[in-house]
Amino acid sequence: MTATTMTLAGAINRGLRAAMERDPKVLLMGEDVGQLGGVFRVTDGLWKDFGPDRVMDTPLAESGIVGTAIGMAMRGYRPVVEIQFDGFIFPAYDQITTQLAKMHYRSRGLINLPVVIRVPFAGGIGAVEHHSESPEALFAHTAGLRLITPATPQDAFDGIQQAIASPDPVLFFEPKARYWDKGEVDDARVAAQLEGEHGAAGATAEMARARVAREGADVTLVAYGPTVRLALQSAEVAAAEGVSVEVVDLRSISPLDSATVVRSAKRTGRVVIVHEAPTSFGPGAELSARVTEQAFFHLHAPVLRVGGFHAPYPGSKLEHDYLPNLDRVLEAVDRVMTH
Amino acid sequence: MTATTMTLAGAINRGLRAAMERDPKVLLMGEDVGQLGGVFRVTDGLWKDFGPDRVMDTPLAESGIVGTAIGMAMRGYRPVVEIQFDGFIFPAYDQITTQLAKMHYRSRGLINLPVVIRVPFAGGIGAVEHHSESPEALFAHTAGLRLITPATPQDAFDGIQQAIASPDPVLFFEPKARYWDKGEVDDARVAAQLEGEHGAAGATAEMARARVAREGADVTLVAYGPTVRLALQSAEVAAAEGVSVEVVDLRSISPLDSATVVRSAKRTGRVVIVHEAPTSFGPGAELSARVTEQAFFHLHAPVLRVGGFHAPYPGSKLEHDYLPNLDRVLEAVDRVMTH
Amino acid sequence: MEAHGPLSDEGLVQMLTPAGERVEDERFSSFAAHLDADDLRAMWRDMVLVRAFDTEATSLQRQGQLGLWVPCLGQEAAQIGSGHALRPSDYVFPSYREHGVAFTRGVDLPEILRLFRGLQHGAWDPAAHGFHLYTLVIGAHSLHATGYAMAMDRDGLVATGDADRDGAVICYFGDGATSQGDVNESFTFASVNRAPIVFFVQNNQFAISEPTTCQSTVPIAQRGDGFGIPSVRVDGNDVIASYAVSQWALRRARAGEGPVLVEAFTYRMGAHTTSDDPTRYRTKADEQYWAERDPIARLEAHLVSLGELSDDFADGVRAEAKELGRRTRETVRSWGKPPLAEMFQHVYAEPHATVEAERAWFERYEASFADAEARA
Amino acid sequence: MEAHGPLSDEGLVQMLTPAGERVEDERFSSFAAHLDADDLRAMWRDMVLVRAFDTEATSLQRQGQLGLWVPCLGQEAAQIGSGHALRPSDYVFPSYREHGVAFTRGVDLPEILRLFRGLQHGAWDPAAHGFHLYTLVIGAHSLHATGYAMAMDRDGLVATGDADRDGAVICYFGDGATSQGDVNESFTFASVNRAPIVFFVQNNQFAISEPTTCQSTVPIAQRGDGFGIPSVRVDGNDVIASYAVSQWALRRARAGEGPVLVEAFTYRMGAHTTSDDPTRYRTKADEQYWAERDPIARLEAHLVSLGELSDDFADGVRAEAKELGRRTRETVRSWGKPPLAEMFQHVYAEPHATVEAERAWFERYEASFADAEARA
Ligand SMILES: Cc1ncc(C[n+]2csc(CCOP(=O)(O)OP(=O)(O)O)c2C)c(N)n1
Ligand SMILES: Cc1ncc(C[n+]2csc(CCOP(=O)(O)OP(=O)(O)O)c2C)c(N)n1
Ligand SMILES: [Mg+2]
Ligand SMILES: [Mg+2]
Repeated sequence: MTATTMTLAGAINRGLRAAMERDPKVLLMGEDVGQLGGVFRVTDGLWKDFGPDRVMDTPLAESGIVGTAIGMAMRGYRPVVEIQFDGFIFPAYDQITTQLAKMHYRSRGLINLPVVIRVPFAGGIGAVEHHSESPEALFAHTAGLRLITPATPQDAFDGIQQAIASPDPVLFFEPKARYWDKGEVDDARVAAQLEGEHGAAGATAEMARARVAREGADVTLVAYGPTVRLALQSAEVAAAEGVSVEVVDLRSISPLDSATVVRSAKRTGRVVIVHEAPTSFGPGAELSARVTEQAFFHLHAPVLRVGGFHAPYPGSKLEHDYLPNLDRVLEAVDRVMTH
Repeated sequence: MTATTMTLAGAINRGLRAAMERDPKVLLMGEDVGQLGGVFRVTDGLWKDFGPDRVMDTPLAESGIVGTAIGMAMRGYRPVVEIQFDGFIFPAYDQITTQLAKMHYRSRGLINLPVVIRVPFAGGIGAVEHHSESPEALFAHTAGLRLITPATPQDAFDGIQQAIASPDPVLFFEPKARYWDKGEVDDARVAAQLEGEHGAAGATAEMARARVAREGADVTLVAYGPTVRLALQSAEVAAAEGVSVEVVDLRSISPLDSATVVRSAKRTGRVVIVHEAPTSFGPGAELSARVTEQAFFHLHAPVLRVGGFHAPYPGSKLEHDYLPNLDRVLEAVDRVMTH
Repeated sequence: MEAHGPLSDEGLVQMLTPAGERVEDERFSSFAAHLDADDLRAMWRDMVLVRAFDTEATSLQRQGQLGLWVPCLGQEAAQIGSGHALRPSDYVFPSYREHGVAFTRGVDLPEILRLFRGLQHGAWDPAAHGFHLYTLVIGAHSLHATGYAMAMDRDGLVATGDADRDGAVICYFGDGATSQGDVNESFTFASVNRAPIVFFVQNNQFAISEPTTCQSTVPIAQRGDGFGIPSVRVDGNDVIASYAVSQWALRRARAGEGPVLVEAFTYRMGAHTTSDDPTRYRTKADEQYWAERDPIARLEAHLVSLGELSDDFADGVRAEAKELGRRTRETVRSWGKPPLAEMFQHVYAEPHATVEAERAWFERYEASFADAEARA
Repeated sequence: MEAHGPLSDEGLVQMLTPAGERVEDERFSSFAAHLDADDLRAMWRDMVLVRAFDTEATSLQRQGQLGLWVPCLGQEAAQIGSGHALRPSDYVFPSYREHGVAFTRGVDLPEILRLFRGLQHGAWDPAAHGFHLYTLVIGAHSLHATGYAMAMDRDGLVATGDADRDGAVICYFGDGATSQGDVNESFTFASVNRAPIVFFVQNNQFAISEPTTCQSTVPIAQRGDGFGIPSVRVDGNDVIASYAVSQWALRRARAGEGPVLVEAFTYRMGAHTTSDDPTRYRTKADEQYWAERDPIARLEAHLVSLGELSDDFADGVRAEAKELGRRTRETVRSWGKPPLAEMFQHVYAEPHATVEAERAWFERYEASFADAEARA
């Protein structure tokens, strides 16, 4: 094992590089991903080292980027598309939901589309409109897509490679406010997995699993991507107040590893879900519904959700009031603990 | 009161005509809505009577249709856009979610966009791919939009006029399999409402309310649009088996009138939700989560959902197995009744 | 017809007049020069068979055997002409009306009906025929075609030095589709990547009920120039001209000279689909005018005038057509309902927990009926 | 520069050379013939003020007073030239870099910074200025502009018979935006509706780091022709030519003669935004080349050569610029945090139960802290 400290953005960069070295069919596509290295520099250095044929600066058209990536995937390429910001994925919505998601089914399994769509997402970085959104629920409802989101450099490094190796289309949501968080990365693990007996199948299964990020007995606190750090902080504070919080990092939104959450819920009897996406019709709704369906008679309290409000993401001066924060998570933990 | 029997499609046609007569700013736009009267003939006769300036056959481009409708609404027009089929709304997804939904907020209330988007939706008519989808959850998550769906000719007639009168953008989902269902329509009610004291405000409030379609004591069965008839049939069969089922027709998906459902749930203690949309991350998830949050200690059983599967809508030979049907609804009713 | 509008016949390449007279075209004649009577007879045969199939499918729909049918009636010359210019090394992205092209790619025509009977959404093996599945979302496939062409280029299949090995993509769509953002984005991607692709627009003068004037104020072919894509308008009811122009375009693309836009000006002689009623939006006179320009009759007249259509041959083809009709009927009627399990198959390539859970539930649920029946 | 590529200077209308020499253009000179020295000085003043504001905004961003700034440095001539051709009866749809145009529409420049300080998403009353809000989703506003123009036409504001009353829409976007589906769909809608709209592309040669060659293989202006929209290329660093061409285009549109596409060929002298680092993708030499074509210096040289820029006038404008800078700083620093309640305001025009419930919860929640504090 060779553990190195790196940022989450750096881990994605290293993961992309490893994938490109492993498989010459891996291509990067997007706006400014080449010479500039992307507006967040996630693809930094790759254009220089792999050339413009493998790191392609595309025309400014998201539908076109995803649509041509589909065509290239039909010839065996594995395009990794960057959408510059969450709020700019919607021009590609039709290509993603009616084409990318459905081609495998439409072709009765004859066509695989191993396209990865990287989406820097969520807020908290003081950006202007359309640069802070959490659109994951708008994709999780569509069958045929996988959605994963890393919360740590290790998961970022592993996840991007698993996503690329997967024969299914994967939306890879990168919590941009966590890009500069550092962590240890063991770069041998995913390599062994991909080169191992189960290869891409194993990697696909692995990336779909939730992770218990902290054990606890009283409340199950579920988070993913941008809110995992907040959940861990909340657990810390709650512990000081005598409440033992188990933190589950979902890692995958589609499939949703509700089994891991249900297992935890059956022990704790109390569940709080925290995400940046608006609560109403958000990802937490599905998890809440499943946990209730499957663990109803173990619950001491209703599943609670802490998320964004049913309002457009506000100007950045208000974003920290709009987003879930420590106080709001603890308030929900308190509420479930009253039962 | 002047009650007339008409089909649901006919009721929308009459409602459009009434709205166009009431307000010269009301325009119809879409593919084939003019001379042809729309592929379902919902706009039949209107081109002839109001002329091509008010019933506009547009270029074949959904984003363009919605985008230009936004521009016209900025000058005080009230465009009613037809999307030919549910599966073809996605090219307009960016215009709907980043522009139509957010302009009022972005302009701090200076700009209203009273655009109505009519979407014939849901399945059961033996159609080819993309012609049977239920994408409502993909819009309900976005603040700034209202979503309503009628289940009866009366609600269709009233709803389309309320939607047009509302200052907010409204997605009007038309259950196409129910287009030919007949019912009595009182055409005076909505006229009185719109010309009454509260005018458009009252109409907007009214269209947001759920309706108890049948009273019952043991189970609350929630449906909307295409599944209301199925819910009523299920209630009938259950009654014969001694189970008293209350049927709630949501009518509005955004806002979701969860208060009406919660009220019912507190009485019955058991809730089943039935919709055609895929269950996973579907509309029922939000309702389930809210009912559980708000009525947890009144529930005898977990809220159950009956919906489409997490798979693309299948070839029409399989659609009646994919869609919720009487057996599946009754199975869920039985399951909640075991507690 | 507007003088300079999208329905004018300005600049149309023609090699066969409506009366079946062969005329030369300065730019394109050379691309059809090698066609001999056998080639022309083969094209005529293909058009006749495709029309027979098309007619049979319409009547199967009327009999309730199909949910829907999308006839290509009247567009046979554009499709068979371009289809004959294709080679196995090329790849086709059809829209949903290219049954004629499908035939030239070796797709067994009745198989197409699986789609329209509601058995499945895709009905043939695209790779086996170099013919992608139909795409019903207007224009969406134009981007796939462009990406596929870019990938062919990368794969060294273009401008190989051996003109017989080179390949290209051809992408079909309608006049209405040219309004879609996706199609215009394809033009940009194809142009800046110099992709080996031919965009083949069948301007059949309608998008359902809307005439082409709803989509453009100028001939559709003019669109290409604005993207730096050379364009040409061809009489799409003229199979020889359609062939020649496609040859030119494909050779250019295969040689690495970049994309081309071909507008084949034709007429949808039938309804948009079996759900459509064209009497609501066009006149009998218009239909009559175009009936006189029938692409099959035109080639037939030409062959007859050359003395190259023997009764034997013609009768043989007509018998083949009849047999195809019969086989189509029988094939369609032989199809049962697909197994329910197919609902859950091929949603993903690898297992997905939600699908697996729902499948498991469904199997238990189905089994419960079997159990109940067994007990009864 | 490619001979015929999108970065060539093929066909550029020019009336002022980089050295400030006035030259005539056969087609367009007449549209600038009425400009006198006062007019030119007014344009110079506007450019100087806008640049001062722009510079101040960049430094405020550096000081942490703004989250982001999007400079229009180098594009002043295209913006002020076209802006001066506008009338109150016209309506403008900017992209997000049109601070110069905003100024000509009477928007108080510091107000723009509300957006970039993160106070709100829209910062002025669009109707009051005939100047729509900025749109950050590339190209999305082009359709709104087209629809707005269609509505002006319906409202009888076009070709009224009184040229002074007629109005039109002008829509600004960049070279990168021309690749977006929406922009191309606008062209179609504008063309078939003969909408009174001028599409004004500022080709500043970059979409962030990507040169225009990533978006097109031919000059952007050529795009219009493919949609039946007359197009013209103008030197966008030449304020007189930009004015003249805009006059031509707007008069045509106002007179009901339909849409026009103007490509103003210019150069983004600064960074894309304050988050950008142009040294990663372009050379000093390139920047130097364009610095010598600075639009303000060019007009200044012209005015000086005419003896029409007195020290008094120039000093006065420079003082105004300084004052604008000061006022900008002070205004920005004076802004407090918006009230939290704004999160829930204007989500809908009429009450929405979900918003109301969340607002109520939030108020109780906020109040609980106040209570806790009061108790403490
Ligand atoms: C995105 C989308 N919008 C609408 C439709 C419905 N629709 C099916 S065919 C058609 C007309 C297509 O016209 P054209 O492109 O000219 O092709 P043609 O059918 O004439 O061959 C329309 C509007 C669709 N399939 N996809
Ligand atoms: C739909 C969309 N995709 C991506 C972006 C990110 N983005 C912001 S500006 C820009 C480049 C725009 O280039 P151009 O249209 O030439 O305008 P310029 O900034 O040069 O004025 C990009 C890619 C965006 N705002 N919207
Ligand atoms: Mg057509
Ligand atoms: Mg630019």
